[in-house]
Amino acid sequence: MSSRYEEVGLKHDEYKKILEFLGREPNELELNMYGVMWSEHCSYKHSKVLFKHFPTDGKNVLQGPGENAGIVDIGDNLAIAMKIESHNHPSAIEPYQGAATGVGGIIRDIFAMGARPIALLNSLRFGEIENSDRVKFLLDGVVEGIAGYGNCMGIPTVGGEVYFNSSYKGNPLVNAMCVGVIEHKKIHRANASGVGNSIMYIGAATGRDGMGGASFASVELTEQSEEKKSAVQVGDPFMEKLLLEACLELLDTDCIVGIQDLGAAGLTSACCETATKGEGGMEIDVLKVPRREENMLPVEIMISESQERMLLIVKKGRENEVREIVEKWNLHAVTIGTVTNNDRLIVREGNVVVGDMPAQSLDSSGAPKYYKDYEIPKYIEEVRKFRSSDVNEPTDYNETLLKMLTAPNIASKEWIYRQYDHMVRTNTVVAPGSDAAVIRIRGTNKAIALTTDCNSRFCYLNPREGSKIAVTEAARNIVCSGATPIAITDGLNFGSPEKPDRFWQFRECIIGIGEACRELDTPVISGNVSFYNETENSAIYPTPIIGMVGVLDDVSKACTMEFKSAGDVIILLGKTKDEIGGSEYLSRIHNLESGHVPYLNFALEKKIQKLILSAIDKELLCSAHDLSEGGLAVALAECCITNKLGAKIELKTNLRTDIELFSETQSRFVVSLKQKDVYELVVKLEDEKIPFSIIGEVSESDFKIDVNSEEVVSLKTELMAEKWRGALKCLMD
Amino acid sequence: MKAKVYVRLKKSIADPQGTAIKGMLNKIGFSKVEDVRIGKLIELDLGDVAKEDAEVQLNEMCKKLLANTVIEDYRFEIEG
Amino acid sequence: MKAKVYVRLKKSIADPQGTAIKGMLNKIGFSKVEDVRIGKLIELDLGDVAKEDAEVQLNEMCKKLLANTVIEDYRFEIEG
Amino acid sequence: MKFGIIVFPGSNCDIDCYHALKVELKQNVEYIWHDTENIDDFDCIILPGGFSYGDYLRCGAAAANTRIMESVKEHAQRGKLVIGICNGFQVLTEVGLLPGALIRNEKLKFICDVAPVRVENNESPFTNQLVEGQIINLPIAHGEGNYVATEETLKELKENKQILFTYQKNPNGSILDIAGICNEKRNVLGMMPHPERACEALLGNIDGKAIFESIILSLQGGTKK
Ligand SMILES: Nc1ncnc2c1ncn2[C@@H]1O[C@H](COP(=O)(O)OP(=O)(O)O)[C@@H](O)[C@H]1O
Ligand SMILES: [Mg+2]
Repeated sequence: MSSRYEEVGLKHDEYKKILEFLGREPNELELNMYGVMWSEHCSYKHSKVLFKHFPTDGKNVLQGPGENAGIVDIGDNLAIAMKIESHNHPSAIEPYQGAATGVGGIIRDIFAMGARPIALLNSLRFGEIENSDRVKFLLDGVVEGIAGYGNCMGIPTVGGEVYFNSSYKGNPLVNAMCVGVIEHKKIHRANASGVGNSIMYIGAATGRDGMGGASFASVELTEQSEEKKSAVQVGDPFMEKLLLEACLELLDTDCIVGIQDLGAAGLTSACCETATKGEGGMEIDVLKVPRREENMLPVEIMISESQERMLLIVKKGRENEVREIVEKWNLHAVTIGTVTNNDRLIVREGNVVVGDMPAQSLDSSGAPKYYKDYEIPKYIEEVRKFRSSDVNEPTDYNETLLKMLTAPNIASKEWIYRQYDHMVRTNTVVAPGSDAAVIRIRGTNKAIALTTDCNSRFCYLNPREGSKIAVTEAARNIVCSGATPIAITDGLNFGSPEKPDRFWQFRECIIGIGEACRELDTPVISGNVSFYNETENSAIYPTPIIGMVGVLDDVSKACTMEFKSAGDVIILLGKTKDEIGGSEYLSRIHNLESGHVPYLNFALEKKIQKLILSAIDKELLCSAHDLSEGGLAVALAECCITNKLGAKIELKTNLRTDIELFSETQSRFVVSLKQKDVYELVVKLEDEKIPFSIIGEVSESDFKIDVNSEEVVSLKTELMAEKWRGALKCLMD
Repeated sequence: MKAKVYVRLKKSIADPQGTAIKGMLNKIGFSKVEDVRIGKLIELDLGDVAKEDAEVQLNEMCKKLLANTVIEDYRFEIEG
Repeated sequence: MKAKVYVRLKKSIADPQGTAIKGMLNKIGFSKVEDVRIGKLIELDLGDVAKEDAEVQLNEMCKKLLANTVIEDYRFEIEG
Repeated sequence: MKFGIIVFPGSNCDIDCYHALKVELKQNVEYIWHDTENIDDFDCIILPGGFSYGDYLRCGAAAANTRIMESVKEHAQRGKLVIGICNGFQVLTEVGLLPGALIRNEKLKFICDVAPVRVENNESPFTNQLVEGQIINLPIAHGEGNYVATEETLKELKENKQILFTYQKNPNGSILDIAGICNEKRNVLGMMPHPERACEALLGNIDGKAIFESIILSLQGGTKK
């Protein structure tokens, strides 16, 4: 039989620490509250020590990590709030509701800062989709859940990414990102200050659903997980829409001192976080909390993770004003407690005190912190033995290219984003389908660009370099739209931190992200850690998802990736090298996931990005697209497909043809421009000593690539488009 | 052989739809309504199968597709 | 007083959901299934009302909100 | 001349309609909160897209039972203009201002896309600036845009030329490819596509403008281009 503390997910030493804090044995309620607060999901006990590697401030950062969301300045007295959050385990069990409530949760984080949510993105990972009904079921449910929630809220879902890889077979990833806009002076924080101020509760009634969700996210998925059904909840986007409008209206008054959403660990977390950031103490009465079910125990009320609820810290005497506004939105606000200054979190059931703990001891300042041992995983040495000469060159490049274009990781994701209302609110200037989404900021001339990126195969082969590449690729996507990258949020999805090889991956990734963010001047302003993404001893690939935002001062200059007209000149920026290690080509065509990841040279990268930005600003470019999965050949095909144009490409190279076409060498872009502008661009490139080659021109409808004067690819764009567009759709319909 | 399957959210699971409809009913004049829960009614024509088989099949269909047993309960009636 | 309301699409109206589910059922091994139609099961707690009133009220609720009589039929059962 | 946009809890495209009319078409336009009773001031009422009351149970069903819809019915009876877009179309069929109903898309998925739409008839206050047979590209974004009606209703719709818009490539299974219809008196329009999303060059499409321009012209007393 397991001991009391093990049942709530705590270790012996942790229990001893609780005894010290309390000077006595905790009762059932208290023990459970420590259990959820000290779970990995809430306390970050295995990750916090490493966050020092992240740059978290900079001239534009108004709020770094530590609040519900990070905030970064975009000028004109406006700022962007953003955050990413995982909902992996709930989505594995109930894909629709798991994903839907994940979206609901991240939206609350944004409006809890006082920001109006303006865009959603999502980053998804599943096992191999071909021949897997399970994966199809999960993808179908997850996408529908995201759509169901976001569409109903009227917040456009404008981008994201999805990859399929067998490492996610038992443990899919569902990360949702939300972005909001806010005026500087309206920024709100989660703090309960002012002794005697009221703690008010609004939103859905509390039920037994979602009990212990935070702990559930902090263990590996097992066969028994199916029984953790109480962790599954049904989302109510309509309620959330009312909450959103009510909260934003409330925050326009001066009644509100602090605001906090009820997310993981429910009331417990909301109370102690606001208390410790404010006056220090709080007293609440569970009998005042609106409940959906009868005979709920105090512990159930305190740790329930029912959705669509918010906590407000309201100035004493202003409760009625709050009630009035809230009722206008068909909601009710009830006072459930008051702010105190005795540093204690006191839970009452009517007149009886049922829990009494030092507030600080519950939150991350009191929670244990670990710095685990790490060691290089054994596979690393093995995978690095790969050399390009180990694989044979394909004989038919038409066939090879088509096979690449129909790879689920490369094929069009239209089947997914067609289900998301990406246009609502009429601010979406660049919709899903290009590199980054571009959203106009009303009332200004500005726009923001948004993307999420992570090539987790690279992170598996080399976590440090792979995560640098993830940040840099995000920046490339932003830059291709004409925007300057300004900040990131990160969704760190890993296996168990208690296993040294997984912890090594985690540590390497953090260091890599930190380095890249310093190089590219994109501080980390918020993020989320999801550990224990493993089943039966096999962990997912390390997956540090990077959500990035950039600013474009003149929205009319937004650039997209597709070629615009026949006759335009195509230039490749950067130089292709023999770097097929970890490439999609190697995986798709040769069924290998090994090799060295491509080398990333920040000095060159920064030069090229800067040049592209200035070229877009001067309106020299007709299109810009970064090279990622599938390399040059796939990038060129993608540029042709949208406007059904062709290209006539002539490459000169010393490399083997497959390497030339599919290598994933970093810091490369394909741009197209009018003949008359070529000279100006070329002069700039030469001045900056940026390697480039003029590789061909846009044509009407045929896609042709010659390598060293020999034709290797000759396809109709229409055929490529059909295959590329149809691949995922075919699998799903 | 025809059958009716009734699918309902489990008691412990919140039913936002039902709650919203209850609110609406209260507002449009049915103030006494205390609770509403929304479920599904699925009518099937199973084709030419024996009654015993029908039962086995229905259970399987419900588990596999018709009900989401993580959050829903089901029951069915076979007709004739 | 509790009641159950059953709402179904009229026979003459195509049921895309039912058709899709039939297709899926056929695909996953229930090849004999000939027809599927999806309706709603609405369970209500009417509070403290007399049976006759309940009937009148339910009819009204259905017409006003619970069913769209242009495309749906309804019927109800009052319990107890 | 004044446009009024009704805001239900859960309306999402109210703001989009407002911007299209105010900024792009320079019209006098106001929001109308759903518990307002008197809407006499307005010449054209817009029921915007979104998910009124969450669209729980049935799209538009809850909104149809609000007090303001009584006023909208009176407004329509007096021959004034009403336009329901997407969710607004669903509300209009639920209250009976338009015949038929909208059910789940044939493939059951929500669809967000741009659809080529054919103008079937331009003798209405909503289409007088368009040409019959003209194809315009309009954004669509709905999960339940599959129009259904009885044979009898369809016959009437055809005879009275009430079908104003049809899809070129039917996205949702809608009968007769119907994308938008008006009532017999031709002063109430319901359509699934979103003209308000196609009024601004920056967003890449201004095909929706002609519908609002038609309304403006007819409110000014004009009939044809
Ligand atoms: N899950 C998703 N949700 C929304 N949009 C998506 C999703 N997956 C991919 N997309 C969109 O599809 C396009 C292509 O994605 P991707 O191949 O990941 O681009 P890139 O390689 O430039 O990062 C992008 O516009 C992206 O936003
Ligand atoms: Mg890209």
